[in-house]
Amino acid sequence: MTYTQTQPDHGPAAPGTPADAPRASVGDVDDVVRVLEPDGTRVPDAVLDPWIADLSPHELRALHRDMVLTRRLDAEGVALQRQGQLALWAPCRGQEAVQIGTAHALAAGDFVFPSYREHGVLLARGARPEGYVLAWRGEEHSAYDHTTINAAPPQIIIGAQTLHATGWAMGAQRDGSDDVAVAYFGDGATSQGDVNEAMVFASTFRAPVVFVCSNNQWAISEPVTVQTKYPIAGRAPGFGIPSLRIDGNDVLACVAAMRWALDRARRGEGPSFLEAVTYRMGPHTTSDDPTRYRTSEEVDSWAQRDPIARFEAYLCAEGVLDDSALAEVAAAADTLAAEVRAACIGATTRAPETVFDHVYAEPHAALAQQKADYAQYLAGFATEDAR
Amino acid sequence: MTYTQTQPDHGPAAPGTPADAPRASVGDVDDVVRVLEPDGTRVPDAVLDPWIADLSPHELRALHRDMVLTRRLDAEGVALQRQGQLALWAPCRGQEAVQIGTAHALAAGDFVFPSYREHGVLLARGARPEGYVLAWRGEEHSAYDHTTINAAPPQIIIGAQTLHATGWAMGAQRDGSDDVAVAYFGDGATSQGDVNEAMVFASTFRAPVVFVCSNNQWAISEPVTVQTKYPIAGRAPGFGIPSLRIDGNDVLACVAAMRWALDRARRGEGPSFLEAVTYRMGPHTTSDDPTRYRTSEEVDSWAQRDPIARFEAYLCAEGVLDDSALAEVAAAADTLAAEVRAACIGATTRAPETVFDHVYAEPHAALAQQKADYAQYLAGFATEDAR
Amino acid sequence: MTALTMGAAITAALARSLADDDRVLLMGEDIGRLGGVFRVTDGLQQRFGAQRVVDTPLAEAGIVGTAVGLALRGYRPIVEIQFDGFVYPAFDQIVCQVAKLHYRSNGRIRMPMVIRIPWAGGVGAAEHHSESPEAYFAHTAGLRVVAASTPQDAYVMLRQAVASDDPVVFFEPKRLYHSKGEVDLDADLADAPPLHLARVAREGTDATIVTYGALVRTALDAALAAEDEGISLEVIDLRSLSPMDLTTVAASVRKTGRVVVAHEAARQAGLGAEIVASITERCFHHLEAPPERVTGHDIPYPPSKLEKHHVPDLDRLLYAVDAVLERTSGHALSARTPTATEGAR
Amino acid sequence: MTALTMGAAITAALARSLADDDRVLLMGEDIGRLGGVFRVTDGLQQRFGAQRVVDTPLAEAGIVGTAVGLALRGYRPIVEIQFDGFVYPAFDQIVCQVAKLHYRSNGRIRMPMVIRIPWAGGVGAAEHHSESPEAYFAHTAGLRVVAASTPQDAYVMLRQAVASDDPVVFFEPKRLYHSKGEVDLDADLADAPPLHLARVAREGTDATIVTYGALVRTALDAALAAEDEGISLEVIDLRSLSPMDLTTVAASVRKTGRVVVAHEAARQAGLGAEIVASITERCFHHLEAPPERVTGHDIPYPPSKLEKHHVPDLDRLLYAVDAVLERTSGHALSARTPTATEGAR
Ligand SMILES: Cc1ncc(C[n+]2csc(CCOP(=O)(O)OP(=O)(O)O)c2C)c(N)n1
Ligand SMILES: Cc1ncc(C[n+]2csc(CCOP(=O)(O)OP(=O)(O)O)c2C)c(N)n1
Ligand SMILES: [Mg+2]
Ligand SMILES: [Mg+2]
Repeated sequence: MTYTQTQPDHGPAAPGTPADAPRASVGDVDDVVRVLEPDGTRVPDAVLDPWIADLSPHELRALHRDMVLTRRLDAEGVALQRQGQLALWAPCRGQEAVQIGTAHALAAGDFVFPSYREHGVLLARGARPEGYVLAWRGEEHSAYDHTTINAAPPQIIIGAQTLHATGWAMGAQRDGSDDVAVAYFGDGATSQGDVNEAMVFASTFRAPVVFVCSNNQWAISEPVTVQTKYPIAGRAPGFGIPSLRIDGNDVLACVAAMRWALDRARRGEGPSFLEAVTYRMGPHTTSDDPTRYRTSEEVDSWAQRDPIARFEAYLCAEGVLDDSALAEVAAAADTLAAEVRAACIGATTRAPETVFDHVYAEPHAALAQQKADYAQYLAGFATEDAR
Repeated sequence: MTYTQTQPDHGPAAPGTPADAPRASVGDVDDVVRVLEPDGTRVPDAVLDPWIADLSPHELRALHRDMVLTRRLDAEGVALQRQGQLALWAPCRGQEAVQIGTAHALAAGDFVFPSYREHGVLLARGARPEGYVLAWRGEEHSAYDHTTINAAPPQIIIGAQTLHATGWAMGAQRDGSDDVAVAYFGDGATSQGDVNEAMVFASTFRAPVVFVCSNNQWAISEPVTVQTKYPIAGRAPGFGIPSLRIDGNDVLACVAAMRWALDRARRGEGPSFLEAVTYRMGPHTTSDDPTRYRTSEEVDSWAQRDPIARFEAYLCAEGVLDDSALAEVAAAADTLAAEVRAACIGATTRAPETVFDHVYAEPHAALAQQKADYAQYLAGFATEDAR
Repeated sequence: MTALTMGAAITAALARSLADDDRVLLMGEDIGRLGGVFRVTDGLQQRFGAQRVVDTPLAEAGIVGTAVGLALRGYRPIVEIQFDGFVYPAFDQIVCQVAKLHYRSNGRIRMPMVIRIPWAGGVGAAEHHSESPEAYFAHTAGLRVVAASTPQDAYVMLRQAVASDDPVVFFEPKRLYHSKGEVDLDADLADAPPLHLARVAREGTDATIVTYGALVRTALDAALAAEDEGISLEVIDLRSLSPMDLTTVAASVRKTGRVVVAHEAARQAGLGAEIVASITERCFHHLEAPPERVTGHDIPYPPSKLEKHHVPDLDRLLYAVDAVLERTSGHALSARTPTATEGAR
Repeated sequence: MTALTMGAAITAALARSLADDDRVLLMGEDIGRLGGVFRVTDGLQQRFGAQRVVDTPLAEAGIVGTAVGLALRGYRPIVEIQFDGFVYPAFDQIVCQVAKLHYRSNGRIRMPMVIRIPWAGGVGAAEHHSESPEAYFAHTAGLRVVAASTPQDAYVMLRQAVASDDPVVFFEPKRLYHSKGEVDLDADLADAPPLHLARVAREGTDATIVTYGALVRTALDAALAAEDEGISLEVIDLRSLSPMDLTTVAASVRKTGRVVVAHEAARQAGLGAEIVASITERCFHHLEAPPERVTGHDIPYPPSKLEKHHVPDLDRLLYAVDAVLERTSGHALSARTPTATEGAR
């Protein structure tokens, strides 16, 4: 077998631009599979359609609702940070479709391994209000209860969670269950060794794991062209993993593609890879100033592809949503935001000595001693003060 | 763009065998480009032929000679180990064609980054006899003078050198030179994060680097199917790097493919990837017992594809080699072996205090003190003995 | 009791762990059909199947990272790193994930993982095959780190490590793989000394040698040699490198007032520093002479023909014993011992 | 002299290094157009071009590994690791390659590389953004490790690191990035104190505080507070963490007889252990009280709302000073200082 092509033959030509002339995307952002046009028109797609033919109005409304809730939650996160209630927030605005679409396709027994930006995924998994904020406030490293929502603590070390997902899937496989693991990560993460090793292990062991890469075009200030000269979805087949490049702002495409991937996994066909082409509408985090590295024209052009507006247009046209339903969703979103705000503002900082807790699961005399010494040290101030 | 195929469309079907039923190869070992059949028959290949049309009888004989020398050197390494003169040796028997073919295609200014098994590459670069053996004897970590042969010290940390090659190539690029870096590594190495990151960097920066993967079917006891379910050459295009899957036992194919890759690099077209399908005829190292994990039938079948026998058959048929030429090469091989043996057996161990040398390039008082203390400690024994 | 090599004791502990708990898995390079490059997993894949004794792709971050996921799913992975020098590609997964997940999840996630590492030098190996990385792990909160020095300890400590709900880095001194000792294969784990305790390997009164791993044997040899000179050395086998049983160490130093700390790893910021510092803090008024450290030099591991000038040996231990005993001019003990010729010269 | 923040001093050193030697390159994530997440490389890509100030793919092993290759080709790469907690994916390349290549090649290869790491806690950051990994590197032979605590030192030491033919891990205390100081931008490097020397940041007679990085300021505050009580503290800024200038440290301890060693990193097998052990070995007969270590606890870095209970502060330093001065019952100094309320409570 030869691979003599100077441009690989299984995708669009890799742009020949040198590294220091970055472009906003690798591959045409419209060279994706989708079923909803940016204006909300439904278009047929032979690959995707079968996977969503059965979606009921109820399910469609649930998708819409969770996207709206995610956006509201995200706005609240930003607001809380601006008000000094959170130390930081990583906005996910613009990425609601891939997060909600893929998460809605899951079964309860599946397990997700999110990055720091997947607020919508955690929402769809049923997280409690405090989950979203306490880590960003600096109260906890992770305030999600992974056992109730089947989600690992959000990962900050770029790409590390992809190996965890693969290992979890190897476990599910050994258990004879049909549970599937899902690894969420960004376009930047694809450069990390861990992500590539995860594909190696997943392929070798046919692990039931779905890799969901949210290609939001940026890794902080670096355009995706710094990470790759070839469309990300084109990477996986070389590891023996089939992939789809989907419109990440089309929630129905995301549901469909995810169902396709989950079905493969449950049938023992191993891993799949989804590249969801989307856009990070906000800054990388609230500490970031994206005007230093990208144009407002670029941001505006992506606003035209908004995932919620698009889906609303479609659902209203179909009569699945009306003004009263929209109002109800908006109210639910405000309720969620209020709950999150309350969980944040009402949070109390743990007692100092708790920094020593849960370093080890088993007794640890040396650390217990350090804890006691520190408690005594702190108590000394009280004594001094009392004198 | 969609990649919906459950088997990727740009190569042979990935075998569906589960991980615990390993096969000796991924992809048909004959699904390669070659110009010499195993029996030495010359066959046309549109891709390769142009690159070797100009090879003179002199050059053909040089290729043959270096392959024979490599085999003899390798046998001497094994013998020296068996005789207790070396602590270890990693035999390269069977892999002479890819090592000599690719190395002969290089220019003097190119720089190679070998693994521990590339004795032939170092031979072709003009290494001195002691280079091959002193590290395996435990006298030095590397006894090659990298400046005269433009080769990095052989790398033991699997895959690490691929990043060094890529970085060196980025340097060559900045210098405006047309020097090319070459990374040599095995099939097992393709699983390491480093190797995949090297492809990312090479692709992003269009670095003039050639990745030469000697797929010798085994990583110690693990067949290549543990590393990948898809042909290795199929990995690179997904990083935007074109590749060739070549018959690694056909030295002319190796020359041709390497010239193709080097030419791309020199013309500023960036990295290329060669998967040379070959076979490790010996044990992993002299410490290894391959009968524990592979059959003699498999080894025998690869003996039928021997790179030297094949090339000799071709050259004799073409009248480029005759018996006297063969005898001359055999004598040269014996001379080399004798030189290597002499360099090995004649080696003296450095003075103890030299363990402190070359930790730092700049003065380091603390270490100088440790060295002085240790010398004094050693001297104390002499004093005591003298009393 | 059965006479076993340390390698065989480890094999037995692995087999027992696999047999007792079907959530236990082995993962690593070449551990299956080959039985590992040291044959420590020999026969285990045949006995327990390829789903439980897993030949992995050649990627250490991948091995440890997937083991994290398996642990999250309720498995108890035992990971083999083929040689000490190959643990570094997995360093990020070990330090940021394995060590921290229990803390990060407020105790909700457990990481019952054992990372076995054939360890340290003195076996004439190639570059990167003789490393002593234990200080890196002992400095990392969230890990437990242990090192066995006898077949019995190797057997019991490995089973304890597997039973622990905390991640344990388990160092196996490769130059002791073939050393033999009596092992009680049926001993009840509950009766064994807990994993975190040090062991007084030999009692003595004049000075204490604190060490771990293969150097415990060297220290015992030193004690024998010193005995001929009428000097009584206490030898402490630390066993657990994190946490350290400083109670046992301090008790000994309070008794002897003099201490030598030994390890193969580089001196600077090695575990010897922690031991000396802790002793100084705890036994300040009992110390009769400054503690001595006998360690590898602050150099990369040298080529194997020169390794005897790096790895502490009997003579270097005795030289340091002389120093803490304030015997004149060093070499008093070491130059007299019958084994001195094997040492530094 | 110019008043600059430490961040600006580093920017100036980088600009100067790039201007002086066209073999110098900067590599890292977001260092180009963005100017780095701390804006330390702001404007440099614009000025020196994208070939010399390189935004790399998001892969730390890749960054360091390609920098090794660039060094082999004759370049002098300055690598930025975006945050301390992200250095671990590059650990293998740093420990096995960067640190060892000079030794492995018998001195033929040089690795003039600087690895800049924004470092340590106290800035309210998210998980993995407040790590203190310096002991890992100080334990690794072949590396030099330094930490600046003033803008002037940051400027000079970074330029010295760039000029060094050895690899240097350069720690930048992120909570000092915005702190200002006078910097002599035109000073001749030859006149500056060599990179490996410690600095007596304040002279004193009653006890010595040895520390480095951001805690140097805390130690100076402690000395001020103690002065009000009539106690004279000497403060030593170690500057070089490998090698360590133990001569300067020992001279101070011989004078004061009492010493507190402080760092943010975990206590066990941290640099404090090395410093205490070295002091004990060198100054045994001068020590009047056991040395004290004030360090981060042996825990993963806690959530930021609790970090003040992990990172040593003024009160914890003073508490330890009380202890080495053998003042009764602790808190004598710390509870009286005006800043005590900012501290542990
Ligand atoms: C190992 C590691 N290196 C660097 C960082 C710093 N960092 C945080 S987010 C980020 C960019 C990630 O980009 P991408 O993967 O595209 O995800 P996105 O933020 O766009 O969702 C970087 C470099 C990190 N968290 N971990
Ligand atoms: C990082 C690392 N992990 C493990 C090893 C141990 N090891 C040495 S060679 C080898 C197999 C390498 O296989 P491959 O890449 O196919 O090269 P080959 O030996 O076949 O030439 C292994 C696992 C190593 N040297 N480095
Ligand atoms: Mg992104
Ligand atoms: Mg191989």
